[in-house]
Amino acid sequence: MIYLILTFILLLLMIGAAIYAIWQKDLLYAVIASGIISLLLSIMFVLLQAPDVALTEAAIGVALTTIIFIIAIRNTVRFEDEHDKKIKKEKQLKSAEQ
Amino acid sequence: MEKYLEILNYAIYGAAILLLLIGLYGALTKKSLIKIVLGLSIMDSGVHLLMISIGYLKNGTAPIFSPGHENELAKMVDPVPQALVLTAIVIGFGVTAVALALVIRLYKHHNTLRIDEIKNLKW
Amino acid sequence: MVGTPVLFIVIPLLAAFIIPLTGMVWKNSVRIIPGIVLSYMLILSISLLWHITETGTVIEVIAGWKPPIGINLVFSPFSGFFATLMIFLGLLVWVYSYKFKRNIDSEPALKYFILLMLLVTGSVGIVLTGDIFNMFVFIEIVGISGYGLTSFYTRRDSAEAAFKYLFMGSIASTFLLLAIMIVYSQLGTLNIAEIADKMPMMSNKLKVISLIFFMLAIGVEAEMFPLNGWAPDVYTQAPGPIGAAFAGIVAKAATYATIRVMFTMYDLSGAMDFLIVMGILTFIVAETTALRQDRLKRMLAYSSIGQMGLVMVAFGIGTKEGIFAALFLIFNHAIIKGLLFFSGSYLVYTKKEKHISDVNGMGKYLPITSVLFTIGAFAIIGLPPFSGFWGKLAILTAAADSKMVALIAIILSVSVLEAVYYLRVVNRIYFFPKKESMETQKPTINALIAMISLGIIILVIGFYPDLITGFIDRAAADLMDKTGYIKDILTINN
Amino acid sequence: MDIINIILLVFLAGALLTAFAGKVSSIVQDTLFLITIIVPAILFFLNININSETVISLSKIQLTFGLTPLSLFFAFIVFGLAILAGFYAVGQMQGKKRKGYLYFNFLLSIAAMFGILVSKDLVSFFIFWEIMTWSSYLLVIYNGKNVQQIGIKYFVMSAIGAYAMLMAIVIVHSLTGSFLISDMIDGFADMSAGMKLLIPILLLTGFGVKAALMPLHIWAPDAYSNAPMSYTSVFSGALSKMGIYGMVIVFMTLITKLPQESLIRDIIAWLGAITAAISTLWAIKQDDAKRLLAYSSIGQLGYIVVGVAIGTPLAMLAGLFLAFMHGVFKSTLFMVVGAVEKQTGTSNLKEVTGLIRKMPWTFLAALISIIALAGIPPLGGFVGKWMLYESLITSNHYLLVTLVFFSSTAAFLYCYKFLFGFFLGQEEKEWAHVKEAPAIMVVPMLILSAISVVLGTFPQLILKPINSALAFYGMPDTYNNLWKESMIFNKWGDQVALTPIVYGIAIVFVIFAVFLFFKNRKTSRYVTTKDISTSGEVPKEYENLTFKENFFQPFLRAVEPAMRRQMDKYMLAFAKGLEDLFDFTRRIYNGNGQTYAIYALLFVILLLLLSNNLFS
Amino acid sequence: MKKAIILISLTILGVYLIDIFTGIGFGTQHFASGVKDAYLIGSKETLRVSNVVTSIVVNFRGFDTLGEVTVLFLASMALGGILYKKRHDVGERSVLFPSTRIVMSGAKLLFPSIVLLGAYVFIHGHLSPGGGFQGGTIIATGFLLMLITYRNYSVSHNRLSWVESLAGVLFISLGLAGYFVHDSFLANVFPEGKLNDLFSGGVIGIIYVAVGFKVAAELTGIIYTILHEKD
Repeated sequence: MIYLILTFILLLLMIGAAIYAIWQKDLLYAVIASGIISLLLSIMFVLLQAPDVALTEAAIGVALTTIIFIIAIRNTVRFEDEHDKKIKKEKQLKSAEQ
Repeated sequence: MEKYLEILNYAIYGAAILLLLIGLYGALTKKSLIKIVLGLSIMDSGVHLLMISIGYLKNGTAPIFSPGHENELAKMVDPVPQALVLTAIVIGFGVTAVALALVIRLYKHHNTLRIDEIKNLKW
Repeated sequence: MVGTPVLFIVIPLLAAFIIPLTGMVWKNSVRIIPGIVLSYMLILSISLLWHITETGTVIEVIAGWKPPIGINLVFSPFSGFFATLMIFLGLLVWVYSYKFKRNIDSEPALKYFILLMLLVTGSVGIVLTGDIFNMFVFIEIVGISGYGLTSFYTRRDSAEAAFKYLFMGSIASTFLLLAIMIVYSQLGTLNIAEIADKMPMMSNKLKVISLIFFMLAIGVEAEMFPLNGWAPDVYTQAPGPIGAAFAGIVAKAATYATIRVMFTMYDLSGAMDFLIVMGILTFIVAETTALRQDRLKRMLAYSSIGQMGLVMVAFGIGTKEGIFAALFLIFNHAIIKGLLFFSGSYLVYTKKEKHISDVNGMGKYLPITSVLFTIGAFAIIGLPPFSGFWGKLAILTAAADSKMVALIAIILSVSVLEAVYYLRVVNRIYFFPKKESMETQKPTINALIAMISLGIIILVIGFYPDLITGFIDRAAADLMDKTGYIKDILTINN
Repeated sequence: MDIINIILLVFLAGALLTAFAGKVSSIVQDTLFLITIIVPAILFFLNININSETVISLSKIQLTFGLTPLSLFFAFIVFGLAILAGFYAVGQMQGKKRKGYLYFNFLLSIAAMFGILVSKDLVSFFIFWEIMTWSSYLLVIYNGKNVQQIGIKYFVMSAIGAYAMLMAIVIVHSLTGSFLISDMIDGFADMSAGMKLLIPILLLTGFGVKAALMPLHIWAPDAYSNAPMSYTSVFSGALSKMGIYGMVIVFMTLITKLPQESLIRDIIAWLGAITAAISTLWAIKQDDAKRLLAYSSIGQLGYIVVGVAIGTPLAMLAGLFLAFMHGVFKSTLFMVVGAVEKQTGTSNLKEVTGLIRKMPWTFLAALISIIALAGIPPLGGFVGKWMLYESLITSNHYLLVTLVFFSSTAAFLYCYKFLFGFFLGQEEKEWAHVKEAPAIMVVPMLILSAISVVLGTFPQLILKPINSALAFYGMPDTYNNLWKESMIFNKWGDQVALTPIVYGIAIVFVIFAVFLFFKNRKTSRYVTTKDISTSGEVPKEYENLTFKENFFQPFLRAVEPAMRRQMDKYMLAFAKGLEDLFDFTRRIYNGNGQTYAIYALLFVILLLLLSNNLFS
Repeated sequence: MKKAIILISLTILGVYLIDIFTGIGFGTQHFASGVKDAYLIGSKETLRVSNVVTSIVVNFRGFDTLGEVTVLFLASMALGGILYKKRHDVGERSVLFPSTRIVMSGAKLLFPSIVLLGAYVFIHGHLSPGGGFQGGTIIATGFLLMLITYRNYSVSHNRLSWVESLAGVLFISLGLAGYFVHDSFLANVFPEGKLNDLFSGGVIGIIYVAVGFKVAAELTGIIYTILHEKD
């Protein structure tokens, strides 16, 4: 009973985090949200009697994947719409010049 | 009450499928390369959850013979999906790492992360 | 006998793990060891191919667990034919690119050969394995080595191509997992033979849906029509010989997987017709697109996709003649496309863009390469007396025997287009004045060896197809014998 | 090892050796080339054995070779022309580039033609057919002029034909279980009505392409005029006859078993006649001798097709006789053009003029062949045409005979234009240095001209083999009844009666020609072509007022409506449209990786929605 | 427009998937007889490995694991190729955030215990949850911690290669030992021991240790390469 409700809450959180990760324009937050999904997922795995998988997911999904995403963001841009802003700014500059 | 809660069990399937769909949606609609990779990895998570929950047995135990409980074979959850997911997670990580390396290089090359602007190769 | 099927996988992996160590001591070992390993694999596969004509299919179990418990490798006439062909082509790619990279000391150049070797290994693994999840692992091996090889040249748009490939590949592998899981949940096994055996136990709905997911997953690698957007980019951006490797090795392995899944595992009646429709679509779209290309390698890539569509059609015909035709086409395609990629990349070697117009007048400067390209072009059009003709005749005969007259008409009319775009290139090679800015690069001796041996095979098979029809016949019979396959694997006594 | 295999091997080995012998020495190459043509011919003619059969068996397919009387007849044409054109080619290629290339493909196409003739099964027939196609393709693009248009056009048309044939072949195989031609003929009666109609139509399409039948002829003018002339003489003389060979077989064995027999015969005959008429008009319009002859070839092939399609014994005889004659005189004429082109550097009828005294032997060959072509009595062309007219009239094809007669008459115009353009007219200083072509080129022409003369006198020499060839396919014995059927042979008693008349005409003709020749020689004086009276008007310097300019303008103006619609243009427009369509479809691959992934999703969805219909 | 099509398609896909999976059912065994029981019994009786997942991963389906470590090996190799730079281009690695003294000393303290934990996890892979992958990953996270806190902490590339290669060779040679002794690749050549003993399962424990080292080295290599990418 309590497990069921706990599971349900976990699942809701997970979906929420997933939607947040896709919706969020700030890639860093999105990535952290996906790390949270992995964390919740590994708890789910424990609940589903899969401790081996849970360990793996915790180590790989939460730590390593998140970190390499963050490194990738460091090397590129942080905001999803950064490029659009750049173009907008260029346009504004151009119109200002004219 | 118990019966209604029974349906909650299927929530795991539902959530897993939703994760898969949300990830796929992100991968198919978002323009940012990193978002796409993120979507793919969320999609993978969904499938992993789905696989594990398929192998689950109600009131089952983990497939480990702990001392004193050596004879509970029938109660053990299916270990095969777990082994498969273990493999799949590691492979998924390898693919994600390669994908992100490609994203970094693409960014250097094109100075943008928008997938619809990275199309030198077409037709 | 030199060994057992498991060595096809283990020896290259062992070599791959050792090479980074030997490479620290002796730089050249990085190039040489893969060659040795590939030659060993070729010898092994040929000896096994002879061996099985006497003893029948060789089935090897891993870790001493009989199927369906353990993973098993199957070297049957059918899979052995694929494996031998792919290893042979892999060896030729190695020969061709032995001196391909001028500055061998640079680090990626060292990786090239390992990635190549593992690409071949993964493809051989897909073909040999008798376990569906193991196939998934090998598909991933092929995929990642493919991404690595595609993005090998840092200056081209190779990362873009690799990313598209990876994007499609990830979606495919996700759905492959899903499909495997649906099948496992119903049948409780991952062994292909046992799945095939138990398939009637699955409800029709699940069958159909899991088959669709399988089709999506394998169709991506097999370059099926709406899923093949990545393929031309990868063929174009990968180093020259890797185009040949993709066409001759990866696409072949994926086709094998398609057939194993659709033909052996599933017993759905519409599946074969579906394969014909997809194949024809792939064929038409790819060939018409190839007609309008202005880059040589892209043209070759689309042509290769189209040929794979034709192979799918031939398999879809489903009769023994159809499968015979498909295998002959596969053989031809591997050999001929290999030659075309090999020679084509020297014709446009020095140019970055690799326009078709860059081949203008090369007949004078690169005579041997040009003649070989011409032979390849004539062979792929299906002109006798080159080997391509027999494949085309076989598929048409098979289609006619199954009373598919419209299919014949479609294949033949698209073949006319194929002839047009290849002849345009050949005309350019011989009859157009050379561009002023175009420099030529003479092929190195090892590249010439690889190309000439392919050219000789095309001619020899063209004159005397019986050299391989025996093997192909046995392979086709082996594939048709579905119950035999199941029985062989499930009743093995080790 | 049968003689046929040996001959094919000799050809192949010879072709390969010849191609690379150029590295050793030019003379060795020439010698090898000639040996490779002559040796098989000798081997073949010494070992003619109609009944022998060779089988090369591959695991799936058996390739069967053997001779039939019909193929023997065509083999005469092929080998005869090949030897003569071979010698001619050696002369023509002296000091030119790409000699090995020409020799190699020349030999291969001869070998392929031979292979076609000795094939008794459809697969080897097709194999040799395709080898013939690509080797001739490589020669069509030989001079590198506009190859993307001309070459591709030739190849596409050939491929359409060949693939139509291949389709018929595989269907026949699926129905009869055998590739043998004899099995196809035997099993034809048992096929369903649809297949019965489809197979002959497909085969006729295949053969019609090579026979340059409307509307499949569009490749021919360009291809004939672009190949080197030494090859075109074989191309037009022998290779196009392969189409006729196939048509003869189809008409004699398959069409006769059809309920729609007369309809198909009429359609093909009309197509042939229209081809003849239209291409004759086009030939008249041409200023380039090569193109003129190319159109003329198409027209002549049209007659042959009419004869074969009508299919009465006399018409068949006429068709095949014309086929032989056409092989003889048209290759002579192409050789003449080649010789003139080699000596003057151009084949434009407006530029070259007055070569009669510079190249008398060439002129003689041209004259005789032109007379034969025009169908003027003493020479062979007349016999064939007469038989054709007669067969058409006796089989009540009055409209058809009018059309054929019209085009035959119109052919006089281009005949005259050709002869006048090169050889007659005033001599220009520009061509003063021109000499007669080397003997190795002239002698083949003269031999062929001699054949034309001889056959005009003794048509039975060739009618007899034709007769026995047709008898093989069950045609009633026509030859021995000829005087009952044809006027030309019978009104005066027997067929020999023709001979004295011909002799008389020939003697008068020769005497007159010699007389003119000597007379003109003494009194001639040089006048430029511009020096002509113009009714008081003063011609400007640049106006070329020779009447070679717009030679037959009034006539052409009269027939212009018939020529306005060009099949060529329609086909080109169609091809262009197709390419535009493909340009549109390739936008499926729009370069965006995400779109490809969306395709994947849609693929799955589509399959899911259709799953009930797809997999049941 | 595009989004609408995708949403509709995804909905259809979702409906189909939910339809299938509710049909399959949750929490029950869906098939009558499968390999599952063979694995459970085989693990207990024959291999004497108490963690069934481990025995599947290493022995029953050990070939998958071999492929899997190859995938990681390939990934690190492909990564090196993709982010390849000439030697002199390799500068200092970018640091995600400036680390304070507390973080630095904390990391230094934590590092040995993380590595130890990882080692424990893969040594006990056949007894308790965890194993080569998990332990290897944990060790890799330890190195990750050091790499991101210390600007000039470096891992010798050669040494990583050595570890990686030797571990791989060990894996394969143990498999080959089975091949030569029992004619079957990966077959057990050591005594199985007793269930729930540290030295049980014969070759499985050793292979898992090798896998642990290999995974640790490969993951560290991947992180190292990607961290050295400068913007």
